[in-house]
Amino acid sequence: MKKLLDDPENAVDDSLTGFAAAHADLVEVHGLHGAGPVFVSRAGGAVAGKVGLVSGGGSGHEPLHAGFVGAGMLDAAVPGAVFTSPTPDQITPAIQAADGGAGVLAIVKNYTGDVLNFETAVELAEAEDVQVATVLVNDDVAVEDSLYTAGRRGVAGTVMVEKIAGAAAARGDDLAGVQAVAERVVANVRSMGVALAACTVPHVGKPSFDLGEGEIEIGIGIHGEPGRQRIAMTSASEITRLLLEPVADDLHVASGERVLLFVNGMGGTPQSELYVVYGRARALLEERGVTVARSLVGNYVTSLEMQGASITLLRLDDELEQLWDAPVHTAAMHW
Amino acid sequence: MKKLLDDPENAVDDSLTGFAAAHADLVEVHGLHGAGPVFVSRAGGAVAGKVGLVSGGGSGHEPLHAGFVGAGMLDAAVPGAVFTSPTPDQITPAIQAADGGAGVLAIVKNYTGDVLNFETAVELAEAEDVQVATVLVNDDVAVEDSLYTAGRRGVAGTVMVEKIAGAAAARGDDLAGVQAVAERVVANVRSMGVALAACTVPHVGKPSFDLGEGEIEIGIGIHGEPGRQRIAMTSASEITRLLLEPVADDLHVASGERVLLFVNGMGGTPQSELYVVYGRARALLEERGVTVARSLVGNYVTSLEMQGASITLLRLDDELEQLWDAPVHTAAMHW
Amino acid sequence: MTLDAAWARRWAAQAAATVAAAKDDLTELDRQIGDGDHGHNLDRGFRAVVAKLDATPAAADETVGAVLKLVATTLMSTVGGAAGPLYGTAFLRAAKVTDREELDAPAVVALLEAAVEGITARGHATTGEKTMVDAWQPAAEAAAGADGATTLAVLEAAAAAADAGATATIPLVATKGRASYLGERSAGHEDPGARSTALLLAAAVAAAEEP
Amino acid sequence: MTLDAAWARRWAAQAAATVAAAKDDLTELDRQIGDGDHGHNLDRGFRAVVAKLDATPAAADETVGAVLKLVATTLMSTVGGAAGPLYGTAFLRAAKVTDREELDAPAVVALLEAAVEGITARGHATTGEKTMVDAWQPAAEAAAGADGATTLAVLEAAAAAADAGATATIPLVATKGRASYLGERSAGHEDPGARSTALLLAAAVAAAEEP
Ligand SMILES: Nc1ncnc2c1ncn2[C@@H]1O[C@H](COP(=O)(O)OP(=O)(O)O)[C@@H](O)[C@H]1O
Ligand SMILES: Nc1ncnc2c1ncn2[C@@H]1O[C@H](COP(=O)(O)OP(=O)(O)O)[C@@H](O)[C@H]1O
Ligand SMILES: [Mg+2]
Ligand SMILES: [Mg+2]
Ligand SMILES: [Mg+2]
Ligand SMILES: [Mg+2]
Repeated sequence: MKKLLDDPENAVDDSLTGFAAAHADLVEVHGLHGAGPVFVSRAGGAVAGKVGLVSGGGSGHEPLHAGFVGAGMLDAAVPGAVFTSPTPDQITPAIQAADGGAGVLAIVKNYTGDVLNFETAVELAEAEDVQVATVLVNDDVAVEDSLYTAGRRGVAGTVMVEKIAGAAAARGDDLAGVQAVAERVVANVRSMGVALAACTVPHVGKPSFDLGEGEIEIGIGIHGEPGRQRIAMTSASEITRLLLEPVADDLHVASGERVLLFVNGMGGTPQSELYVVYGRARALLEERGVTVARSLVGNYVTSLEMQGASITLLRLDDELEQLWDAPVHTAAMHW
Repeated sequence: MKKLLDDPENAVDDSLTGFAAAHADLVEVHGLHGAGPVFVSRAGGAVAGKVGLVSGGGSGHEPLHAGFVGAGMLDAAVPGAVFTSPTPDQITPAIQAADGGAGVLAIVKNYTGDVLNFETAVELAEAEDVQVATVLVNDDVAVEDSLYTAGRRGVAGTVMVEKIAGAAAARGDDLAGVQAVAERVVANVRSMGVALAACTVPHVGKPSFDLGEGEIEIGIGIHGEPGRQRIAMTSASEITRLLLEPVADDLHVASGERVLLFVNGMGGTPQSELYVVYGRARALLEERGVTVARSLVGNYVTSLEMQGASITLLRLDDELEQLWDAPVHTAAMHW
Repeated sequence: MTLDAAWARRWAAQAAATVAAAKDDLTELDRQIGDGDHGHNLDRGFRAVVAKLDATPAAADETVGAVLKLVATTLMSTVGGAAGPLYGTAFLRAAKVTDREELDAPAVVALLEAAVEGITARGHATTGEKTMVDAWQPAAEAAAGADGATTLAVLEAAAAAADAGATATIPLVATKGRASYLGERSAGHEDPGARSTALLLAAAVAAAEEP
Repeated sequence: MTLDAAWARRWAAQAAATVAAAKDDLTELDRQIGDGDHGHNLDRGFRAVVAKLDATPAAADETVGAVLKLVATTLMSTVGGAAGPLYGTAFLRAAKVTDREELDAPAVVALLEAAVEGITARGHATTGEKTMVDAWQPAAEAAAGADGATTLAVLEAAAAAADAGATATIPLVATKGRASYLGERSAGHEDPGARSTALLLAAAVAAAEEP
């Protein structure tokens, strides 16, 4: 394992130190180097009268979530240890920092750890008189939503939820309104991912899972956990088909509908390959009569340096399209 | 080698196909799939009366250069085969497409191949009555600029040249003016990079150079070529020092001066590590009394999925700062 | 041998030592069917617990519950992941039923039952889902079944049952937690949380056996 | 054996076959001290040359120069990198001095000297810098020195000298091209462009020896 780190135990803090310095115009990072519970909030504090947006989860998925703190998106983000949900004592002050008096929406990816820690944190924040609503993101079609799993995971579709709910909050929707928009995104977004090579958690020092030279993992999560199915390496066209079809089928996207097509890199795959997948996915959608009205291609929800990609589809309507297009100014998304 | 590609021989075309579809509002891609010489131009064509900006080079460095085509930056980009300079028959029509009647500035990274192919292309374009000026980017301090090398290479500093010259062209400077600004950036920008792991060119199928598990290459270029020096793996702080000091020394950056600090990822290194390097580099600069007035952190000039990073410093003055801040709207840079 | 507050403090210290020694093994179990952080997370938590206890001198009339509450809140705020809130809740509920200076055999049973209730209330898992419940639940049952035995024997029965329960998770297919995403592929691996539960209860026994 | 336009076409075809066969070896040389694309680039170029020649029927009075010019422009527009313009210019300059239907021995010398001049005019390298000049220059000199020999013998002398020149680049430290960035570490490896030059001249001989 070769990584640009000093002590792997301090990797998250050291990285946030650089992040805070590079983006002092956008964010404030609290609690670094043992000063207290770590969380990231918007520079200048909560916006009075605006619904606050908070998200969080294990580190190692950068730019998610801290890279999305800023105007038009999140008001606070809570990074846990690498691939480990943050704790309530981090989340509660982040919720408080995001509260501009209009309440806070917590955007939680559906993982047992995230859900449990946010649950406790929300209870504590409510005890401090902050009004909190929660939305659970569970866009990963690789996982069956059945009695036999912890339910679908939240993966790359989280970016769509954060961007669009952020725009709704920025235009002045109240807490119930922002929550409703966020839930509409959740209801209309689906994803699935593939890993060509696993990543290595700094303090573990060996790959999150073992994958042979000729094998790939279909249906991976973003927490360095193995996928649903291991198959032999194949072409980009075939891999795209294996990801796109379950996503499109599960979303029941019909001919004539408009979608946002998001090809997300897991961290270690070059952009050029992501565009190959994007091109193939778009062609498959066009074959189905689906219009790709908006696009996003890049590393937004990563698993450290994992090699691979995920495909996300969001069914669009005029309002979601407008909210997607609305201005955003964060470290990782800016238009 | 596992890559999200179909036929490695068509990797560049397949990727550009996706790129063109994803960014049809920004770019037009010409000549794909055997239709003719491949180049990328601004959607809507050249801007009348504005100096056109063209750059190009081997593919595999995405988002450089095609990702920087758009308002406030490049008017055309010319992607060669992977790590191979494009040919004159691609470059000449790109220059013509970029010409809005006020002439064209060609931004060329200093590599023998790039220089020779652009030379011929410029001659051919001039024969077609386009006024062309050329600026050579040679920011890589890892290479000695002596009789005993092909001169310093152009690496990540190219982004600064393209952004700032693009802003000068956008504000209406004439060809000589844009060229002068570009040359001022070249004179004030220096870079150096490190590789933790080599990348693999798709059609070659094995790593560009051999690097042991405990070794790193200091002073790498961006063309998958090995570096200047091989050393044992060490900490982020030490690696940052080994890159930053030669860069700062060569630039003769003095206490009280302002710089832009750019930490560039080579493609396969997670963003979190880039921010660790950024934090360390910034601290070293502050020790020298240098003010980091602007920052850029991310994958902008890559070598496929190479693991590593480079550090670039640009000495700023009021004008360069304003031009850096000026609006830009391209696939990879937008503010 | 009395199960008093000093025992509870020794338990925490023993647990910290055991987890530190087993850290890599637990992480490796989690790497197989999870995300490879369980050992590391628990180790971070129990190191914080030890630091917290060291910084909190024992009152003369300290209760077992007071110690367990401190363990609970520290785990909650330092472990993260699924295990943090689950262990946190387990110790918090256990603290609530042990607000006394010394535990007898029925109190040990009550402690374990409260822990199980806390975990299932938070995590909604039942036995057979390949989670820490598969260690805690048999432990509580074995304790309850060791009717009339000494407190130490009750504790020993619980620890032995937890150990067996952890081993018995190997063939199971996970239906809760991160391992559930693997479906059938989760079979053939021991659940890391069940194993760490067995280690924690073994530490309780070891702490009781100390002079 | 006449060195006419048909020979020039056979030369191009032979070169294409040779380069295709040596593609991986040339790329491996370039991987050692460059960026690992030389064999691939040349192969792409010569495949295009063959296609272009196939699509361009020979005129009855076709000159050697006409064929070489076609080779030159095709290489220029398909090879890219450093080698594209350098080989392109070499063949373009060679075409200029071979605008006749058949070459005699002095014409072969002129062809080689024009090629060398073209390469050095574009690349500013001299011998000893570990580039293709280290194969072309001795080739031209050997041809000039093979005074009074048959045209075939002149060509053979050139090819042999290019081969020896390529081998002699092994100990050199590069001061031009991408290999120069490696400094001292470039020593101990053969220059890929010098090796491909030797292959191209060997192809010229083979084409001359064909019926
Ligand atoms: N719903 C649940 N109920 C009980 N225990 C659970 C549940 N989900 C997960 N666990 C336990 O948590 C353990 C994993 O803990 P840990 O690795 O720290 O968290 P994470 O899965 O968030 O990385 C599993 O081995 C399992 O024993
Ligand atoms: N300035 C130069 N003069 C002559 N030959 C050169 C020069 N620079 C490079 N070369 C030749 O080009 C070869 C490399 O070609 P190639 O790999 O196709 O280009 P690139 O270096 O752009 O990848 C070198 O082996 C060398 O023989
Ligand atoms: Mg975890
Ligand atoms: Mg090259
Ligand atoms: Mg885990
Ligand atoms: Mg090369």
